[in-house]
Amino acid sequence: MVSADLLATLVPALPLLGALSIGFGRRKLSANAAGGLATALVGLSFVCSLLLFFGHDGGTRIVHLFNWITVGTMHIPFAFQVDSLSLWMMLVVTGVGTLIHAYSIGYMHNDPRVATFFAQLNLFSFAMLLLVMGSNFLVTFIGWEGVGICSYLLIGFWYTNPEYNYAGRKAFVMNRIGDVGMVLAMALLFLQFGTLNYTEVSAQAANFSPGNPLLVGATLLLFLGATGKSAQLPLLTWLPDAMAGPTPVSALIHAATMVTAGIFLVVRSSVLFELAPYTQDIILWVGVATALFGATVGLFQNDIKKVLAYSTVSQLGYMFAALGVGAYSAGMFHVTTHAFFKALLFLGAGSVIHALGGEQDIRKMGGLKNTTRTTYLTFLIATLAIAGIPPLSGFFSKDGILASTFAQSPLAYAVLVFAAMLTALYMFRLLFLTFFGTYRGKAHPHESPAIMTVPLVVLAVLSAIGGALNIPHVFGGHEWLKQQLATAVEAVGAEHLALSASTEYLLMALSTALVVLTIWYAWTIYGKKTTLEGEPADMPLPKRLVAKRWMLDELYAAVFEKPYGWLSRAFFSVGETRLAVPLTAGTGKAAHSVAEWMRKLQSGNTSFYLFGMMLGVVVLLLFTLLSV
Amino acid sequence: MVLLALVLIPLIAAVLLLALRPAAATARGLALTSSLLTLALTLWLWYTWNGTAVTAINHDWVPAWGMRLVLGYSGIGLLMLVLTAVLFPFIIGTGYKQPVGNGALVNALLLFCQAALFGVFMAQNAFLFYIFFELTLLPIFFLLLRWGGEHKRSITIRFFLYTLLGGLALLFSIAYVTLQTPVPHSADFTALAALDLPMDVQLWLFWAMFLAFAIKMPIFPFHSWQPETYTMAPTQGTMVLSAVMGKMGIYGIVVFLFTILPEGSAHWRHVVVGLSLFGAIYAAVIAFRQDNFKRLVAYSSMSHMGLMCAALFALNTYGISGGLYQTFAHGVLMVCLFYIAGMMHQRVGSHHFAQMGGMKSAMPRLALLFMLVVGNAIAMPLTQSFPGEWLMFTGLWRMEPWLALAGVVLIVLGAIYMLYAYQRVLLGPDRSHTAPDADGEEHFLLVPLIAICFLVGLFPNLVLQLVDAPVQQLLNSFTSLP
Amino acid sequence: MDNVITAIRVVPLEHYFFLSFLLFSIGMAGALLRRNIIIVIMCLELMLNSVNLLLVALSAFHGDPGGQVMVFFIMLVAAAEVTVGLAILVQLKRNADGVDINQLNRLKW
Amino acid sequence: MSALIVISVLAVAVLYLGIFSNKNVLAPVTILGLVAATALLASGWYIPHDLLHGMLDFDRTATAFSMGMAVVAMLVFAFGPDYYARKQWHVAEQYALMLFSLVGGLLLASWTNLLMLFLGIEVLSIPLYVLAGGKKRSLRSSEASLKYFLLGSFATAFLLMGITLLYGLTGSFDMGVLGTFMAAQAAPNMMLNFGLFFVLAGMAFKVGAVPLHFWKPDVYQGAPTLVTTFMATVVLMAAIVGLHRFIDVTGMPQSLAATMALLVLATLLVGNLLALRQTNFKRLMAYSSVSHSGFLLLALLANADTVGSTLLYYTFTYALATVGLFILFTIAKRANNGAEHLGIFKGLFAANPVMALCALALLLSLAGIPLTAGFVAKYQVFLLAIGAGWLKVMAFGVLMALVGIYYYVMVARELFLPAEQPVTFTVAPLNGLVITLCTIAVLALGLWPAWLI
Repeated sequence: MVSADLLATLVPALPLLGALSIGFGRRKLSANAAGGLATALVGLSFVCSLLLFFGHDGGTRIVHLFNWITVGTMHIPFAFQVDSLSLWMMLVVTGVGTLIHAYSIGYMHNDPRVATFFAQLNLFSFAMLLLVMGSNFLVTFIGWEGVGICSYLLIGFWYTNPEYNYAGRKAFVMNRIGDVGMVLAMALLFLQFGTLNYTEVSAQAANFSPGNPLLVGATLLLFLGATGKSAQLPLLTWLPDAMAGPTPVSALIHAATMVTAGIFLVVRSSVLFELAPYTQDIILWVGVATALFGATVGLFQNDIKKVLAYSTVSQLGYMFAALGVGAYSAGMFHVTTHAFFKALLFLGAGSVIHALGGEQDIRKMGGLKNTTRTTYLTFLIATLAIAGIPPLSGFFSKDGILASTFAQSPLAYAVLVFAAMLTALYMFRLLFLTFFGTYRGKAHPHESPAIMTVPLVVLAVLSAIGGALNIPHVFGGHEWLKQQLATAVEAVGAEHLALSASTEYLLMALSTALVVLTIWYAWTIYGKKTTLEGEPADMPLPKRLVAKRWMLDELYAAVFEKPYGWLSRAFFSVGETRLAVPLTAGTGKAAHSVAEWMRKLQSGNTSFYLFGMMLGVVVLLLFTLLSV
Repeated sequence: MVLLALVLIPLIAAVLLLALRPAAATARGLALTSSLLTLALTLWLWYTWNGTAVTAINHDWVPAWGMRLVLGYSGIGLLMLVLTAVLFPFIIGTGYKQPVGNGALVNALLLFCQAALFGVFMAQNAFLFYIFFELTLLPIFFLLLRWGGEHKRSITIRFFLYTLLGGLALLFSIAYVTLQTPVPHSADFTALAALDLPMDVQLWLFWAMFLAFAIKMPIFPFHSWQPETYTMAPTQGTMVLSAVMGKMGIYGIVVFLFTILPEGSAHWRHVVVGLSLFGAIYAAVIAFRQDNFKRLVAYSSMSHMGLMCAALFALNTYGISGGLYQTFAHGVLMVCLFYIAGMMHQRVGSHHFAQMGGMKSAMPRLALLFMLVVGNAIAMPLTQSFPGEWLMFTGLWRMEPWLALAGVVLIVLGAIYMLYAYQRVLLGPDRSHTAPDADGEEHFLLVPLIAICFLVGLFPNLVLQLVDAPVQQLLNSFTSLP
Repeated sequence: MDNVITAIRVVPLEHYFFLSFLLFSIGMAGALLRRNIIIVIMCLELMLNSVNLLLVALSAFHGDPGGQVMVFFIMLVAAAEVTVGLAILVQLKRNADGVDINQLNRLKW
Repeated sequence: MSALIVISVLAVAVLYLGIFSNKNVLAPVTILGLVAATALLASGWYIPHDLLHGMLDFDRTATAFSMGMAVVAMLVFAFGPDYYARKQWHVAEQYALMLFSLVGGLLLASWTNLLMLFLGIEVLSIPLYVLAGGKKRSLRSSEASLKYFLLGSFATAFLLMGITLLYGLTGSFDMGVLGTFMAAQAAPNMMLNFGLFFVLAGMAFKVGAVPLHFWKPDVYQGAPTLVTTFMATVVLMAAIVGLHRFIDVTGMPQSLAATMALLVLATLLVGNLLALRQTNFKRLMAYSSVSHSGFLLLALLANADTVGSTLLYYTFTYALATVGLFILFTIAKRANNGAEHLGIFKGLFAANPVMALCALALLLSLAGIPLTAGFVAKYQVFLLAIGAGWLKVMAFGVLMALVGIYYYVMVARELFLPAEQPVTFTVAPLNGLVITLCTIAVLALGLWPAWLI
C-alpha cells in the first residue's frame, strides 16, 4: 500500500509528467498516442484521488515537499493540504477531466496540433490540482495563475485567428485584474498573521471579532480575485469570448473546473468570510445579479456555445449566492452537479458541432434528435438537470441554494427563482431549436464516434443521479456531502437551515412548478418552430439592450480599452518624444548656443580686450570692496 | 586571490584579444572560455560561502585621501558577482549567432566591461567602487559608438554624458563623506558606514548620490537616455546595459544610501518610491502601444527597474530582499528577451512589429521558447520572477498599502503589453515568407537560461539565502521604521 | 639727499596718491582709446611711470631706500619691454603695413 | 641659486653656440644643462635658505616646482630638433629665450619679495613676447606677439600698482613683513585690499583667469606650436606657483576670497563653454587651459596646507598631457599640410594605433577620466574645495568638468574616424619617445599618484 503522501504527490505529478512528455515529444507522438497518454495519466491521478479518498480518515493531512520561499520570518512551504474539501475537488477535476480528455481524442483527432492540445490540457489539470491541493494561499496562487495561462493558451489555440488571440488576452488580463485583489489579500493576510497556511490563518482568524475591518478588507480582496476567475460581475465578459477555444476546453476549463476556483477559494477561507458579514452580503448580491444577468442574456444568444457560456455565468452566480448566505456545502454541491451537467452540455454541443462540421449557430440547426440520438438523449437529461427537474442532480443542488437563500433574504430568493425560470426557458429554447423541428442547415449530420459518446453517457448518468450525494433531510437523506465537507470546513459544520420542513416542501414545489410552466411555454414558442425571430435590431429597446448583453463589452471598450490605448500613445508622444528626450538633448543645444554667443566676445580687437580687462578688473574691484 | 583572478582573467583575455586580433571565431572562443572560467570561480565562491562578509585583498593606495584597494564581498555583492558571471557567457555567446562587427574588438570590450563590473561588485572602498563604476562605461561607450544603430553618435554621446553626470555627482559625494571620516581619512565602506552624518547633510547628500544610481537604473525622470540607447545599441551592448549595468544602481543604493545615509534614505523614501512606481507604471503603459519590439522590451525593463527601486525603498525585509532577488531574475530575463528580439531582427530584418506576425506555424520551437520567456516576464508562479514580485509587493504593503496597490497594477499592465507583444510577433494569419525556426545554437543559448528561470523559480531560496543575512544586518539601521 | 626727501615730504602723501592715480587713469584711458600702437605703448609707459612716482614718494615718506631701488628696476624693465615692443611693432609693420591697433584682428573667436 | 646661475649661463652659452655651430647640437646641450640644473636642485646643493638677503627662498615647494618646470622644459626641448628641422629662422635664440623665460619661472617659484615677484614675471614674459613672434614672416605670429605684449604690459601695470600700495602700507617689499602686518590688522584696511587685489589681478593675467584671459586663445593660436607648448606648460606652472606663494603668505582674507570665488566661476564657465564650439585645436587647447586654470584657482581658493602638492601634481600632469598632445598635433598638422582644425586627427587610429591610443590616454587625462593622472588631479581639487567648504562652487566645477569631458571626447572621436583623403603621419622617433613617455607618465601617475605627493 503506497503511502498517502506519495499518492497525494502523484495526483498533480502525473498530469505534469504528461504535459512535459507530450509537450517535448509532440512531433513524435501520433494523435491517438498523445490523447491516450494524456487521458491515461489523468485517469491514473483520478485513481490515486479515489484511493486517497477512500483511505481518508476525515482529518487534515499536510504533505510538505520543500521550503519554497524563506525570507526573514517568512516561511512559505511548498506543501499540499489533503482534506475532504481538496479531495472532493480532486475527484471532480480528475474525474470530469478524464472523461473530457477521452472525449477530446475523438473531437480533436484531425487537428494538426493535437499533441500540443493534449499537453496543454494536461498542464491545465496539473495547475488546477495545485490550486485545489495547495496548503497555503501562495501554492494555491501557483495553480490560480497556472490555470489562467493555460486557459489563455487554449482559448487562443487556433492562433491564426486574431479574434481568438484577443479573446485569450482578454481572458487573461481580466483574470489578472482579479489577481490584483488576490495578491493584495495575500500580502495583507501574511503581514497580519505571519503565515499563509490555511490551517494557521483560520486558527488565528478565529480570535477576531466579526466585522473586523481588516478581515472585511482581506475578504473583499479575495472576492475580487474570485470574481475574476469565476466570471462574476463586473469581470465576466471574458467567459463568453473564451468559447473561442475548442469545445472540450470550454467544457473542462470554462464550465467544470477553472471557473469554480473562485468558489473553492471562498470555501477554503470560509472562516474569514464568516467573520466578514459585509463581504458576505456583497457576495450574495453580486451572485444574484450575475445569475440574473447570465440568464437574461442567455435568452438571446444564437451561438450554441455562447448560450451555454452565459448559462455557466448564471449558474456560478447561484453558487456565489449560496456562499453569500453561508451555505458552503450547498455551493460545493452545486459546483459538483454543475460540473456534471454543464460539462455534459458542452460536450453535447461539441458533438453537435462535430456532427455539423463546425456549425455553431442554432438558427442553422434543428431536427437533430433523429440523426444524433445519443447526443440528443444525454443533452436532454442535462437540460432537465440544469432546469432543476426532480429527481435529477440539478434539482437538489439548486433547491439547496434556494432554500438557504430564502432563509436569509426572500428578495434574493425571488430573483433567483425568476432566474431559474429564465434558465429553463433559454435551455429548452436551445434544446428545441437544436434537436426539434426540421433541419435548417446544409451539412450532413452524423452521430459522433463512441470515444465521444461514451463520456456523454457517463456524464449523463452522473448528472441524473448526482443528486444522491447530498439528499436533504426532508427526503430522509443525510446530506452526505455536507457531512464530508464539515470535517474540513468548520463553517460548513456551523451551517443549519432555519426552515421548517413544510416551508422547504413549499419552496421546492413552487420552484418546480414555475420551471415546468416555463418549459411548457418554451415548447409553445420554439417547439414546432422552423424559422426564427429576426435580428436584435428590430426589437424594442429594453429587449435589444439585453440581446446586446447589456452593452457591457461596449462599455468596457469605451471606458477602459480605448482610453488606455490613447494614454499609451499620449505618454509616448508627449512624455517621451516631446518632453524627456528634447529636454536632455536641449540642455546640450542650449550650452552650444550660449557658447556660440559668448565666442563673439573674443572679438580679436586688442582695444576691446584692454577694455574688457579694465572692465573686469573694475567689476571685481567693486565686488571686493562691497564684500568687505 | 580568487577575487583578483575574477578581475584579471577577463582583463588578460581582453588584452590578448586586442594584441593578437585573432579571427572572429577564435576571438569568441577565447572570450567564452574566459567567461566560463570566471563563472566557475564565482560558482565556487557561492558554493563555499558561509554567510559572512569576506575581505580578501586590503592594500593602501593613496592613504592621504583614504583611497585603498579593498576587495571583498557580502552576500549582496556575491549575488551581483554571480549574476554577472552567469550572464556574460550568454552575452558573449550571443555573438555566435548574432555577430557584431570585428569579433576580436567587440569581445575585448565586453570582457573589459565584465572585469570592471566584477570590480564594482567587489570593491569595498567607495573610491575604488567609483573608479570601476566609471570604467564600465568606457567599453560600452566605444561599443555603442562603433556598432550602434541609427543616430548612434548623438545618442551615445548623450548617454555617456548623462551617466557621467551621475558619476561625477557620486564622486563629489564620495569626496565629501571621505572628508567627514576621522583623520586619517578612509573611504572604506566600513569607515563610511560608521559615520553618523547630521540630518541636514544627509538630506542633500542623498540626492547627490541617488542621482548617480537613478540614472544608471534608470528611474523616472532620469530615464530619457534609456529607451533610445537600448534600441540603438547592438544586442550584446543592450544586454550588458540592461541585464548587468543597471544593477549597479540597485547595488549602489544598498551599499551607499542605505549604509551611509540611513536617515536620509528613510526621510526621502516616500518621494523615491513615488517616483519609481510612477515611472514603472508610466513605462508599462508606454510599452503597450510600442511599434518597436526592442524599444518595448526597453520600456518593460524600465518598468521592472522602477518596481525594484521602489521595493528597496520600502526599507523592510521583504522589500529589500525582493528587490535584490529580482535583480537576478530581471538580469536573466533581459538577456532572454533581447536575444529573442535579436533573433526576430535577423529573421525579418527589423524591430518593427509591422514586419512580424503570423510566424508561429513557421517557427513552433521559437514560439514555445518565447512563450516560456513571456511567462517569466509576466511573473507566472514557478518562474523566477514571481517570488521576487511577491516579496516586493509584500514589502510595499508593509510600507503603505496603497503603494502595494500601485505596484500590483503592474502585473496587469505587464500582462497587457507582454501578451500583446507576443501576439504581434508570432500569432495571427500565417505569412507567406518562411523564416527559419530556432536552430541548435539558439536553443543552446536560450534553453539553459530558461532552465535557470524555472530552477530559481522553483527554489528561490538558492538566491534568497545569499541576501537574507546581509539584509537583516542592513535593517538594523532602520529599526525606527515600521 | 635729506633735503630732497624733506622737499618731497613737503607735499602731503595724499596728493602723490591723487596724482599717481590720475596719471594711471590717463594712461589706461589712452591705452584703451588710442588706435596708433606707438601711442598705446607710450600710454602703458605712462601707467608704469605713475607707479614710479608713487613709489618714490612712498619711499621718501617711509624713509626706506627700497622703494627707489624698485623704481630703478621698473625703469630698467620698462626699457626692456619697450625695446621688445618696438621691435615687434617693426616686424608687424613689415607684415601688415600700418600700426593701427585695429589691424590686429586675424586671430579671433 | 646654483640652478639659476646654471640655466642663465646655459642660455648665454646656447646663444653663442647658435653663432658658431650648427643647430643640431643645441637641443642636446640644452637638455644636458637642464639635467644638470635639475640635479643641482634635487641635491639642494649649496642653496642657503635666504638668497639675496631673503628675496628668494628655495623651500620644498620652490624646489619641487623648479624641478617640475625643468623636466617639462626638457620634454619641450626634446620636441625642438624635429620642430625646427625645416625652419629657417634663428633656432639658438629660440632656445636661449625659452631658457631665460625658464629662469623667470624659477624666480616665481622661489620669490619671497615683491621685487622678485615683479622681476620673475618680467623675466618670464619678455622672452615670451619675442618667442610668440617667432615666425618673422607670419602676420598672425606678429599679431599674437604684439597682442601678448600690449595686454601683458597692461596687466603688469596693475601688478605694480598693487605692489606699490602694499609697499606703501608696510614700507617693505618683503612678504614676511606683509604677513606680520596683515596678522596685526584687525579692522579691514581699504589700502590693503586694493593692494592685494591689484597683485592678484596682475597674476591672474598670467594664469589666464577670466576676465583677463583674452590673450590666451589668440596668442596660443598665433605663436609657433613649440612656443605655445612652452607657454601652456612651463609658464602656467610658473604663474600658478607664483600666485601660490603670494596667497600662501597673505592667506585668503574674506574680501579676497569672495572675489577669487567669482574669478573661479567665471573662469570655469567661459573656459569650458567657449571650448565647446572650437574647431581649431590650438584655440581649443587654449580654452581648455583656461578651464584648467579655473580648477587651479579653485585649489588656491581652498588654500589648505596640501595645496602646494596639489598644484604641483595638477600642473605637472597637465603639462605632460599637453606636451604630448601638441606634438601629436604638429604631426597631424604636417600630415594635413598645415590645417589646424580638429579633423586633422582623422584616421590616426587606422594609420598608427599606438599613437592614437596615446592621444586617447592624454585626452582622457585632460578630461579627468579615472585611472589617468588628470582624474586624480581633479579629485584632489575636489577634496581641497570640499574640505574648505566651497561646496556650491565645487558643484559648479563638477558641472563644468562634465562639459569639459564632452569636447575632449569629441576630439578623441576624431582619432577613430576614417580620414577623408589618405594621409601619412610621420612620427620622428624622438617625438614618438616623448609622446610615449608622457602617456606612460600620465597613466602611471594616475595609478600611483603617491609618487608625486
